[in-house]
Order: sequence, then C-alpha cells, then structure tokens
Amino acid sequence: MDAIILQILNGLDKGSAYALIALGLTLIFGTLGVVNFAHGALFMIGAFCAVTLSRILTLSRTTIDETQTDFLGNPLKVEVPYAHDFFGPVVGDALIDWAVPLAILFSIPVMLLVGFVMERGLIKHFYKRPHADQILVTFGLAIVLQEVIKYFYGANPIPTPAPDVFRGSFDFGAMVGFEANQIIYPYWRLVYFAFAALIIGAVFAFLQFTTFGMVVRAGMADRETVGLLGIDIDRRFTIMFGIAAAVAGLAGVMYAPINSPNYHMGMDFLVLSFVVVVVGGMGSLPGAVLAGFLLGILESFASMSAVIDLIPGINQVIIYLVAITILLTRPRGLMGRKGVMED
Amino acid sequence: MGILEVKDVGKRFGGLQALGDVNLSVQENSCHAIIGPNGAGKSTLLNCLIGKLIPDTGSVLFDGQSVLGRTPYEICQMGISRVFQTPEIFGDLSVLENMMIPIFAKRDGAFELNAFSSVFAQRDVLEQAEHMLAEMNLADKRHMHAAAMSRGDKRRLEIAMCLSQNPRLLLLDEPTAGMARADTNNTIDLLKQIKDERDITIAIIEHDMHVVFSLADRITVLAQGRPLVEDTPDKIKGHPKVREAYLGESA
Amino acid sequence: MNIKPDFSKNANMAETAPAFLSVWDMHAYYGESYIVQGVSFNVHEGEILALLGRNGAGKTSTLRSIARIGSPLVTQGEIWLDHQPLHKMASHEAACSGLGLVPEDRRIIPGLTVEENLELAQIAPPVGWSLERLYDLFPRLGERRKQEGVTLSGGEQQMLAIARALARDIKVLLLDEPYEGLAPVIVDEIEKTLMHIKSQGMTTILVEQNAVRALELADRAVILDTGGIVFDGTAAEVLENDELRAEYLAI
Amino acid sequence: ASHSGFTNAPAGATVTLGFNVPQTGPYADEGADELRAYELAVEHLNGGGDGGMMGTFSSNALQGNGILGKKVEYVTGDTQTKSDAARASAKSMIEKDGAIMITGGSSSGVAVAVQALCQEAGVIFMAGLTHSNDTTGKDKRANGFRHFFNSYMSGAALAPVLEKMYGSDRKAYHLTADYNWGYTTEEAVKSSTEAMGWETVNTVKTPLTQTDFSSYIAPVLQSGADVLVLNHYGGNMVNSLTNAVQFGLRDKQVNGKNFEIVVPLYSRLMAKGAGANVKGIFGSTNWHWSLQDEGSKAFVKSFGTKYGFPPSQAAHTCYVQTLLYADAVERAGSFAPCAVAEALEGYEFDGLGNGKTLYRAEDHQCFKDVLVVKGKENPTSDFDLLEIVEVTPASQVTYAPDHPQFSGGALGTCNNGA
Amino acid sequence: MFGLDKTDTKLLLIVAVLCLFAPFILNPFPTSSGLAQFNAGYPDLMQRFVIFGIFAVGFNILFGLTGYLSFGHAAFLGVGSYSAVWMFKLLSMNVIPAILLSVLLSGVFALIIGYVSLRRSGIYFSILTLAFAQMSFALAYSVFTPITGGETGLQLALDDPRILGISQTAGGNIPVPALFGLEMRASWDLVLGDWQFTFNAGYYLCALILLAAFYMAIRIFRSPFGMMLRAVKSNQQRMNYTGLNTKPYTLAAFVISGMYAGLAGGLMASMDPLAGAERMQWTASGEVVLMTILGGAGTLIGPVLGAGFIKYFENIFSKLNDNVLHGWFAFMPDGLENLMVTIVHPFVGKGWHLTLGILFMLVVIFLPGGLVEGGQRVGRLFRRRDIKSTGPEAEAAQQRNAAE
Ligand SMILES: Nc1ncnc2c1ncn2[C@@H]1O[C@H](COP(=O)(O)OP(=O)(O)OP(=O)(O)O)[C@@H](O)[C@H]1O
Ligand SMILES: Nc1ncnc2c1ncn2[C@@H]1O[C@H](COP(=O)(O)OP(=O)(O)OP(=O)(O)O)[C@@H](O)[C@H]1O
Ligand SMILES: [Mg+2]
Ligand SMILES: [Mg+2]
Repeated sequence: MDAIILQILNGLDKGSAYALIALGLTLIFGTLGVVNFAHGALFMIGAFCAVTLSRILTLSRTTIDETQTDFLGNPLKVEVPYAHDFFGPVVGDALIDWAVPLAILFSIPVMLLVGFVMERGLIKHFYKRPHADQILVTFGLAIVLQEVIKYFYGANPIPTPAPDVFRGSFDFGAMVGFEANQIIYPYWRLVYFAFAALIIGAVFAFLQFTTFGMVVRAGMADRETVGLLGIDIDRRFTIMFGIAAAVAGLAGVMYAPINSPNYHMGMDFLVLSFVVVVVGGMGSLPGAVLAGFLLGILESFASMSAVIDLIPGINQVIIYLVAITILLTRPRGLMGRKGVMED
Repeated sequence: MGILEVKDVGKRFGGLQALGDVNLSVQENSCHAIIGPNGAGKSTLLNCLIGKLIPDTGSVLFDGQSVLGRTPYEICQMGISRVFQTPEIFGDLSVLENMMIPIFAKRDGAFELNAFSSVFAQRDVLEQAEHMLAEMNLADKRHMHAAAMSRGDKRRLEIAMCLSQNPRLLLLDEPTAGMARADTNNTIDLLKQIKDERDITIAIIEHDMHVVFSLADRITVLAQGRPLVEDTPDKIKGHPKVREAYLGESA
Repeated sequence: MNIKPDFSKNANMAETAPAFLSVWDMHAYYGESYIVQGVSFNVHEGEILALLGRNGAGKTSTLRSIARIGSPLVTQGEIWLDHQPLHKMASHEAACSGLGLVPEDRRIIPGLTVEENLELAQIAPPVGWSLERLYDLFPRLGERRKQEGVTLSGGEQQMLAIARALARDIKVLLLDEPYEGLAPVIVDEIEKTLMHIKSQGMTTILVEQNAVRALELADRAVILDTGGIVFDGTAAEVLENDELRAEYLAI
Repeated sequence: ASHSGFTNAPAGATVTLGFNVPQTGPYADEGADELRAYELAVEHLNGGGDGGMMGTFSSNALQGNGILGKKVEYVTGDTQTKSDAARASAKSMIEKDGAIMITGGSSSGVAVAVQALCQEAGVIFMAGLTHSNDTTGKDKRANGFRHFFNSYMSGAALAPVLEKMYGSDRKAYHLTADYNWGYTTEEAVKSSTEAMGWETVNTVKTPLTQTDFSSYIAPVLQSGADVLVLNHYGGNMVNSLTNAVQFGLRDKQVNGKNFEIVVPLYSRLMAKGAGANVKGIFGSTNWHWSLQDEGSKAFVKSFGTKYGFPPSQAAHTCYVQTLLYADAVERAGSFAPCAVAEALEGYEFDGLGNGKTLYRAEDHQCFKDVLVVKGKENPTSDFDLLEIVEVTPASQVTYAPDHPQFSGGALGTCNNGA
Repeated sequence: MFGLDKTDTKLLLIVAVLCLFAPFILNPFPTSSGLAQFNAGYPDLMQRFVIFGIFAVGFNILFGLTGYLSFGHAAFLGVGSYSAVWMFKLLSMNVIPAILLSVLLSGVFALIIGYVSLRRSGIYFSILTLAFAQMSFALAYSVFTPITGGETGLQLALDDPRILGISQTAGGNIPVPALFGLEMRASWDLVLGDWQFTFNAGYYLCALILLAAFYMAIRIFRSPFGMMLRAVKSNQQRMNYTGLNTKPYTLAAFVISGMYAGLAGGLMASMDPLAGAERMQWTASGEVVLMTILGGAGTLIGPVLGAGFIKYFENIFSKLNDNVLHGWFAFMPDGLENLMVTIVHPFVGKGWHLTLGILFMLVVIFLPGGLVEGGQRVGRLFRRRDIKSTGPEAEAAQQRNAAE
C-alpha cells in the first residue's frame, strides 16, 4: 500500500515535469502545427538560464592563498564572488543559494525573447511548408543551440542545487500515519509540482478566458480566412510561440536542481514530449497534461521491482506500450481534435 | 423493384433528426432528382448510400444487395460512384493521372500490386483517360496540377472521373454548381447521352432547376429529413407546397 | 510586360466622379503562371458590380488579389478604397479598412462552431451586424449555432460565409459565387438583402455564373477573359448585347 | 594494404596512431580530456616537452625520437559513444589514414566493438576507458589490450574498505544500469560484498535512457536496506546519485545504522557533475592525480602545465596506453601487431602511476593497484573532489584467468592483417 | 532501356557511373596535399554511402510517395543486421544467405508493425512507429542481450557453429564475410602518381545492389502502384470512393520500404559483421528522415544525395582536429594562422554537429526541395545561360562587347 502511494507521488512529480514540457510543446505543435524539434532545446536553454544566473552570481575575483597549494604545488588561487563584495557575505551567499528561484524571473524575458526571435526569424516562414521541412529546420536549430551551449558550458552536467531550505526531504508517510521512513518526499519536488500546477493553470486560464486560444486555433486551421476577417494572425502566432518558449524555459529552470543540466538534456526529453503530446491528442491542452500525468504515474508503477520481476524489461518500454495501446483504442489520443495533423 | 431501394432510412446527429423514414426507389436507367431546401438531408442521404455514414435505421439495397456495413471502396466496386458537393480530386496529381486512377480501379479492382510496369505502358487505360478528357474539354489541361485548376474545371474533372468508372449508379451532388452556363449545358448533354448509351442510373441533387428539369425522370422533394412528395418533373413544378417551401417565385 | 488596359472598352475609367474602389493596372501571378494580366476598373459607392467570365477567366483570382491574400501574388498595380491604398496593406489591414470577401469555397473554419465562426469575425474592429440580426437573416444558422461549422450542409455553409462577412462593418463586399448551393428561395432572400444593404450604401462586387441573374441585380458589369478585362459598362448593355453574351458568357 | 606482411606497415618517416574518442554526446568532455593526454603523449614521444612519465617508466626503450625512429603522427575521430559510429571512425583511420594502432573510447560497448574490429583488420587496439569485465573476459581479443581496471577489481578493492567503514552486517540494494557493463559490475560488487557477509536485498535494473530515478530511489528505504549501490556510470550516475541525496537517503538511519551510498566506478568528471552530492561517498577509481608516486607526479605536472588543470583517470589511461604501445614496438623492434602483442604479453613494468603492473598474457588485462576513493568534504577547487582512502594492492584484485565472471570467449591468435 | 523512359534511363546511368567511378570521384585530392583530409574514397565510407543510400531510397518509397512519415524505420535496419550476423554465426560467412534472411525477416517485422501502425494516419502513425522502434531498441539493449549482444552489439566469436563454414580460420581467427570466397574486405589499390584509389569488393557488391534497388525504386515510382501511393497522399477519401482499398497499398509500401531497410541492415552487417542496438534508436530513424528530406523527399535521387551528405560530415568533418587545421594554415604568418584555426575550430572535429545543424537549416531555408532542388537550380542557371548565349540579343551583345 505505502509502496503504491509512494509511486503515485513519484508519478505525479514525473508527470508534472512531462506535463509541463508537453504543455509548451503542444502550444507550438498541437496549436500552431509546427513540428518543433527544437522544443527540447528550449527546455535545455531554460535550465541553462539557471546555470547562467548562478554563474553570474558567483562571478569571482581570484586571490592567492599562500597557506594552501594547488595540484601543481603552486600557491592556491581562491575565488571570492563579487556578490560578497557588493552585498556582504551573508546576503551574497543567500543570493547565490537562491539562484534557481531567481532564475525564474531571469528566464522569462530571456525565453520570451528567444521565442520571438525564433518565430520571427525562422519559424514564420515554415507554417505553410510541409512538416518534413519543419522537422529538418527545427532539428538543425536544435543541434546548433545545443552545440553553442556545449561550446560555452562543456558536455558535463553542471550541478545546480536548489536553495538550502528546499534541499532534503520530509516524511510524508509519517505525516499521514504510516511508519516512519516509508514514504519520504523531497521538498523541491513538492515545489516543482506546485509550480507546474500554477503554470498549467495560468496557461489554461489565458487560453480559456480570452479569445486568444480560439483565434490561434482558427489561424492554424486557415490563416488566409482569419486574415480576411481583419485579424493579424502573425502577431498572435508570435505571442503564442513566445509563451510556449517561456513555458518550456520555466520547466527547464525548475528542473535544474532535480537533474544537473547538460547540453543534451533537451534531446533526452524530446521524444518523450512528442509522445506525451500525441497520446494526449493533437490540439488538446488538457489532453497533453492528462497524458503527462498518466505516463508519469504508469512509468513509476512499472519501475517497482515487483512489477519488473513479473515482466522483465517492462520499465524499459512502458511509455511506448501505453502510447501504442491508447493510440490504437482512441484514434486521436486521449482528447485530440479532429483534423489536426491527421494527414 | 428499382435498382436502388432505400427503406425507412433514418439518421440522427445528436439532437437533430437529419433523416427520418426515407423511402426511395430508383428505377434502373432513369434519372432521379432529389431536391429540397438547404439542410434537408440530401447530402446525408447520399452519404448513407456510399458508406460514408451508416444510417441508424432502415436498409439500403443496391441491385438486391445490402450496402450497409460495407466499406466505401466495396460499395464503389459494386457500381456506385459519387460526385461530391465540394470537388474531391487528387490535387497533387496531374489531370491525366487523376483521370487514370478510376479507370485502374475499374480494371484491376480494389487492390493490385502492379509495381513493375510503367503507368504509361498501360495503353488501354491511357487511351480511355485521354478520351474522357477530350469529351470533357479538359484535354489541353492534361498535364496541369489538378489543384491549380479553377473550380469549375475541377468539378468537370470529378464528373469525368466518376463517369469513367462506368458505374451502374451515379450519384451527383450539385454537379454543376459553379460551372459556367455553357459547360452546364455540355454536362447536361453528356449525362443524357451517357445515360442512354451505357444504361446508367443517375441520382442527382441540384438546386439549379434548369438542370433538374432537363435531366430528371422523377423527382423527390426532401424537407427536414423526410420526403415531401415524389413525382414527375411537371407535377413537381406546379406543386404549391414545393413552390412555397423551396422554389420561390423565380422558378 | 506591361499590358495596358484597353480604354475603349473601359467606358467609365474616364468618368470624373471619384471612384470608391478603384483597381488600377493590377497584375498577379501564381508562382510562375501569370493569371491577372493588367486589370483596371472602378466601382462607385453604393453600386453593385457584376464580375463575369467563363471558368478559369480569373474572377476568383481578381477578388483574391484585391483582398491582398498573397496568392496570387500581386506584382504590380494600385488598389484604392475610399482614399486608402489597399495595395500597400496586408490582407488583415485591408479587411480592417473595410473590405469583406466571401470566398468561393466558403472557407468555414474547421474546429469552430457556427457561433465561434461568427464571433471570430467580430474580434477585429469594426464590428458590423449583431449575431441576432444575422440569425434573423438566416434562421437556420441560429438553430445550428452550437454545431461545428464544417458539418453544416453545403447551403448552410454558404449562409455562414455570407453572414460572416456581414458580421464585420465593411464598406465593400466581394462575393464569389454566393448563390452556389443555395435553394432558390434562399437566393431570393439574399438578393433582397443585397438590395437592402445597397440602399444603406454598401458597395458590392458580385461574381456569379448565373450571369442573367447577376446582371438583373447589378448596376454595372465587368467581363473578364483570360485574366484581362474585355468589357466594362452597364449591366443593361450586356443584357442587350447578344454578341458579347454569346462570346464571353455563352448565354 | 601494403606488402610488408601486416596492415598499414609504416613506409615513410612517420607512423600514424588513431585516437578514437567520444567528441560528441554525453562523454564529450571525457573524450576531450583523453585527446589532451594523447596529444601530450605524442609530444613526449617525439621528444617535445618535459617527457612526462617517460622519465619514470621502468623501461628505457623510448628515446624521445618517435617510435623506431619514425615521427609519430596521429588522426582523431569521434566515437559518439555508439559502437557503430566508433567502428566507422576506426575503420576510416585504418583504411584511409593508415593508422597502425587504434586507442581510445570511454565505454565498454565501444571498446568491445572496436577491439573486435582491430582484431579483424590486424592492428593493435589499446583500450581507453572501459570497465566491464567482458572487455578482457568473454569478448577479449588477441590484438586488444586494456590498462584500465574492471568490475571485478572494483568489487574486490571496495569490499574490504566497505567492511572496515560500514561493518559486515549490512543490507545492500543495487540499482543497476540495464546493459552489459551494469550486469558485470553488479555481479562483481554483489559477490565480493556477499563474501564478507553483506546481504543483497534487491537488485533493480534501470533503463539506459532514464533521467529521473526518483521512482527507483523511493522504494529503497521501504526495502529495509541500509546501503544503496549505484551501478551507474556517466549521466545515469550523476542523476541517480543526485536523486538519492535529494530523497534524503544519506540523512536516514536504518536498522540502527546510517544509510550509506556506494558508487563502484567513480570518475572525477562525474563527481563534478554530481556536485556536493558526492561528499563522503565511496567508490573505486583507476587512478587519481593526487597520487604521490613519481610517475603520477611527473604526469600531473606535465599535463597541468600544458593545460592548466590536472588530468582525469581517462587521460591517464590513454597517455599510458600510448607510451606502452610505443615502448612495446621499440622493444619488439617491429610495428607488426603480433610482435607488439608478444612484447606486451606478460610484460611487467613500473613507474606509470599505479605501482608495479603486469599485462597478463592470458587475457591482456593489466593488473595493478586499484584506488578506493571518497567524495571530499571540503574541496579546495573544481578538481579536488575525491580523496584517496586506500590503495588496494594489485595482489588483492588479481583473479585467475578462468574466473567465472570472465568465462566464455577466447583470446584467439593475434592477427597481423595483410 | 530496361523499360524506363529517357530521363529515367539517364538518371539510372548517372547513378551507375557515379557508383562505378566512386573510388575516383571521392578521392580527388592527392594523398600528400592538405586537402587529402576531404577524400572520402576509402572502402568503409564508400560502403556506407551506398548502404545508407539504399536505406533512404527505400524510406522514400513510403514517405515520398504516400506521405506517411515513419519514425521507426531504423528498427528494420536493426532487424536486418541482427539476422545477418546470426546467419554468419550459425550458417556460414557467405553474405548471400545473410542478406536474404535480413530482407525476409525485416519484411515480416515490417508487416506486423505496419499492419498495426497503419490503422492511424498523420502524426499518430508517426508516433506509433516511433514507439515500436523505441521498444525494439530498449529491449535489444537490455533484456534481449542474449540474442542481441546488448550494449556491445552482436558479434562473431571463435566458437560459433557456422555449420556450413568454419568456426575459425587456420590462423585461429574468425573468418570474414565473403561472397563465395571473395572476401568483402578485399581491396585493390591503384596508385597514379600522388593519387591513390582503392577498389573494394564489398563496395562493389553494395553498389550493384544499390543499382538494383534504385532501378526497382524507379519502376515503383513510375508504376500504377506508385501512382496509387501518390494518390493516397493526395486524397485518401477520394481513393476510397473510387473503389480502391488504401490499406493494402500503404501496407505494401510500408513492407517494401521495411525490406529495403532490412537489406541495408544486412549489407551493413556483411561489410562489418557487428550489429549494435543503437542502429534501432530513434536518432537512427530520425537520420534517415533527415537524409530523405535533405536530399529531396519524393525525388528519386534525393535520398541518396542526402545520405551521402550526412555520412560525409559524420565521417570526414569529425576527423578534422586542430592539428590538421594548423597543417592547412601553416603557410600563413603565425598570428594569422592561429586566428584562422580559432575561427574554423568550432565547426570541425568535435564541432561537426554544429556545421551539420547549420547546413540543415541553410538547405531547408534556401532550397525548399532539398539538394535536388539545388541541383535543378544550378541546372537551370546553365540552361538559361545557354539560351542567352545563343539568342540573337546575346549575340548582338557579344558583338558589341567585341567592338568596344
Ligand atoms: N456531422 C454532422 N453533425 C451534426 N449535424 C450534421 C452533420 N452533418 C450534417 N448535419 C446536419 O444535417 C442536416 C442535413 O445536412 P445535409 O448536408 O444532408 O443537407 P443537404 O440537404 O445536403 O443541404 P444542402 O442543399 O444545403 O447541401 C443539416 O442541417 C446539417 O447541419
Ligand atoms: N493555385 C493556383 N495555382 C496555379 N494556377 C491557378 C491556381 N488557382 C487558379 N489558377 C489558374 O488561374 C486561372 C484563373 O482561375 P480563377 O480561379 O481565378 O478562375 P475563375 O474565373 O474564378 O473560374 P471559376 O469560374 O471556375 O471559379 C485558371 O486558369 C486556373 O487554372
Ligand atoms: Mg448538400
Ligand atoms: Mg472562381
């Protein structure tokens, strides 16, 4: 029983990551109809916003410490962050500690800008082109973005911890009456879950309570006619793209403490996020979110050793197995719209 | 008994009874027109005949055999062809290729793995296609992308495609809409000629009364999913209810 | 490659009264094919102009060029609407300047209900007819307001396309075969509406295959052939000129 | 192919070596470090720089005038850490550039694949970083040599230290990467810890493509285990360790003992990726720059002066492999693979960092001291992340060639190619 | 010729000539020159060009004609490779049975996956194929290790049975794949001055098979079957109401292209007897998609060009290290040399991905029809110049120029 509760919690958390990534993707892919292979790269850039901010905050001057030596036997160079100089050691350290949450603020303008530039400079010309061309160009872009990040940050993962107060875990089991140590849960994952819920809610509200969503959907179905009705669809597409980039970026920023960011983390998530979006159903936001959570939870269950012992290798294939089952039983995924990318 | 027997066919869309208790009998080698106000259920009825929709109730017999439960391609292979209300053609293919496909379907059946001979080596098909294009005044457009044609031309192509299959029952959904007058008249002549020569049965939906009255042997008026009257063209012309609900003063 | 319009046939180009909509020496291409070949004409405020010609003459292309859709691509020419240079605008700007087009294939937006299709038209100012008024004109649309637009019957879709244009406050209405697929009674209804809005000052360009019907309604007529203007004059002139009708309209 | 009796016999005044390392993909940084070491080795062989370990190497055959008087040139390629790409790259070096020896790589899959290729083509393969038992076990080849340690050795070296630190009454839970290297490492660590009295409560395989290990970490505590063994490498290890620490495993008490985590195979680059999470965590490693023997010191100095930071264990292995190859050629007096292999087989040497070392003839595995390390509590720099806890002597990690963990496969005979 | 029309015959002949003379065409630079790094005329890469060419040509039969975008074709490549290696292990080192089995098994595999996946279209189909391929990859890498060799790939061993052959050679080595005694790796060098050209048995076998495969593809493209496939892409609805059953058409296309992939996989294993699981990963499926689009989807020669392009970058650009760069720019003054190396450095060697990414973008932005479109544009340019130079105006202009 507690094992199951535990996996549900894990699943919710994994699911919120999937849902958040898929949410950004479905805005571009499900709504604008662009097969965006660069979405993973946007997620990755978000995570590197956190890395960059923490690098900026820890920008240091070097002083020589004569009492210690480095690996070559020379006096050790010690780095003192400028933040200490400007804000004093206490505030300075606190700033460095809070780099990831601060990066949320930092990343929003950055990602919006990235999204706008990407849409205006590139994607704009590809709405009417075949999906295959979209794949090629966005895949090329993804490689370029990755390589640029690799050039500056290297290929190794870069640890980007959460603020000290969020490190470690709490005993969820003990709180709800189970034995101690049976159901533990890290604080940061709780934060991640809450954050994901917030972003998902905000995006839903924006698209639900304004005509924006409807106009963009209409524009995707038939740009020409929407233009004839006096609507500047280009501008709305740009905004939509910017929002999607920002959502992807935020998902990345918040993910940085969970797994150290590296330059190819986007590619690792790319296939999965496409699967989530399609299983959710093309053009459906709630579908993508639902599929994200569903796959997250099922993946967690499949990783239980009792299950693996029963069906060896199930944890390797569960996502795809579920995807196949759903797509075969429901022609348009969980909540797909008719006619979106069916040909 | 007619070649097409529609019995008690009904179809609902959610709360809307699009068709109810439709009974229709189309005699072999006749032209049967179905007219009626917009949204009366005419296209829906045709959809039920070709397997695009499955009626909720009733039965449809073609030449004594039920068409319900068959897939569209099977129904077509039985000898029913349809021209759609908005032209359905192969936009990415050339006009000539568009013309050849139904002829292949006629010759080779629903599937044939004919992967090693050249399309243009199939002389018989090619000749028939060229002939049909010439008949439809489309010969000079044969190498054009079908999608790049004007709409009137597309419609003529679609009719030609259906005719080339030598169907026993040809269903036409507003075949002359958007066609220039001259071509409309050509089409009427062609249909008449084909009906006589090849003993084809035609069921036609049209709002252009000129076409209806030139072609039809019998007319069914459909209103709100139900047949209102069925009679000969002359009787229908003078029918007061039809005049009021459908034809208006201009007819 | 500058094909100058033939002024001898362009009677009213020389008129002094300032035109409301004026198209001057417009050329447009689909890719490499040269379709609109130097079209010029004027329309005065409150006038109905019939734009006629055979299939493939370039009527649709002309309307699309005026509406600045981008395909066909206008390479040269000026379009002025009420002193605003449409030729410098994108299609949505032209629409906001008072242009409304009812496209020939209706272009109902998939995925949206009837009501959403209409609401969409009222997002960008200025707003025209209210939904209630539109539903009064086309009661069928009112009944079907929650239905997805593309599942409407052909005629209902046509009504929706017209209603959508009226939902915006426009100065010039471009109608591309608006009667297609409509029952005769509805056509009568729409003609009445056109006369009504004309009396309120609406300027209309009407493309229609049923030339006689269009000419009876219109004040003036322009006839197109292979992308160029072959006649520009009053509607009555065409009705009286058998030669013209036979040559370009085949009636 | 030339007619001197073996593949790519050097004809002119130069000899070409092929450095086949991951330049793209997750191990690109490791590959870059390997490449630095190779370049340094070539510099030293050609008589440039300070000579590095050539001065401390027990063999004096190398003169700093290239190999057999021929200037050493090299070509590089990208393995992408995929066996296909690695073989393509190695083939191009052999077929196009005339490389006479191929070396490099940073995973066992690649090492095994390229080793088989070199056997077939008739060139020598000097493995880079490869830790799986199979490389010199069931997939061993006569033309391939490994200077790196292996899963068995990790287990054998770790067990005594773990016993000393954590006692012999422990319950271990293994998370294992679901592919060959993971299997051999799990088996090795399991059998050596069980031998000293530990109990293995559970072993769970995790997919290669897994990035978030939470659902595997979370049940660990419920199992009653008090040690978690992470048989993961690279990104998998960084993530699983990070997740384990996130879940607070290290702060827990189970069975009245502190919960502990063990990482059988450590590398400094991984430790850097995992950041503060490695503090106090034990594992084994092939070599570390803080070793104080003369060879290591010379190498660190030479490398550090040139590049500004200390070398990684992968760099060390690659450097040493190049020297060993060159030395064997000098001693054999020929580039012919079989002659070189003969010179390497059963060869004993010293001064290359891990003390006295033997290239065993039976399986071409190097036997040398293995380091047990621990994540440092107070690192002074980015490189100072691990501290050496124990240098396990070679004798303790040596096993019989027919040890069950290495069974199957045959070395075959050396191939000179054509 | 061969039942092809003139342009197709020309195309086939061009491909034949390219294949035949590839060892010359791909090795244009003398071995001693700095540019020799750009030579691609060594057996392994030449084999790869044609093998991936076959793969892409087959993929294009499905994607180019029907528009169904499969993201799982690498699975068939993998199945082909595994079957071939198993054949080498169990039966003999002759490549013929190995290749036959690869084609057959991948065909069966494609039939099963295609039958299920083709119940959906559009993106849903793509994701279904992706899911199947990813499952195959994940399982091959882990649970199926006993059959697939897992991480290290499936290899030959000295103790394999090889019932119709020998387990090991007299010298105690594993025998190599051969065609009735002709070893696939057998090569013959032609040295002409500073140039060296290598002729390799395996390459020519692959090239012959590519020609056959290409010829078949032309026939399929031009056949009624090919036309039906294009019709499927254009309007399925119309197909159905024309009395045609689209499902067997798409399934046949899927199986044929799966068999092409299996053939490529079998050849790959025949040239280099090892089958790695990465061959089935989505990135490998993605690669063939990229090859096809890059070259020009729906064109005959495009996929082959695309395959060559990507493989060239992967194998040639990744080998350009700083050492090589310094070699090139050595003639410059030191400062300039270093500057040049610094500029070029990020784009070669470990930066080859970057170059590839940039080229993908440039090609798709400026040549919407892929490389073939680029070729056509160049062709048109020449033709236009021809017309110009023969036109009367041009003549007049020339005369004027001469007079001045
Ligand atoms: N899929 C559907 N869902 C809901 N209602 C539908 C659907 N398809 C058709 N209808 C409704 O059913 C009615 C009959 O439609 P049908 O297309 O058969 O009319 P029709 O007689 O062909 O009219 P028209 O002459 O205008 O083409 C219409 O009111 C239409 O709105
Ligand atoms: N997308 C396109 N690409 C290329 N050519 C086109 C395209 N659309 C139309 N054409 C060509 O342009 C010409 C004019 O077409 P247009 O649609 O304007 O004619 P139309 O007068 O509206 O005819 P109809 O009465 O049949 O609707 C036709 O010859 C047509 O083939
Ligand atoms: Mg209808
Ligand atoms: Mg038109």
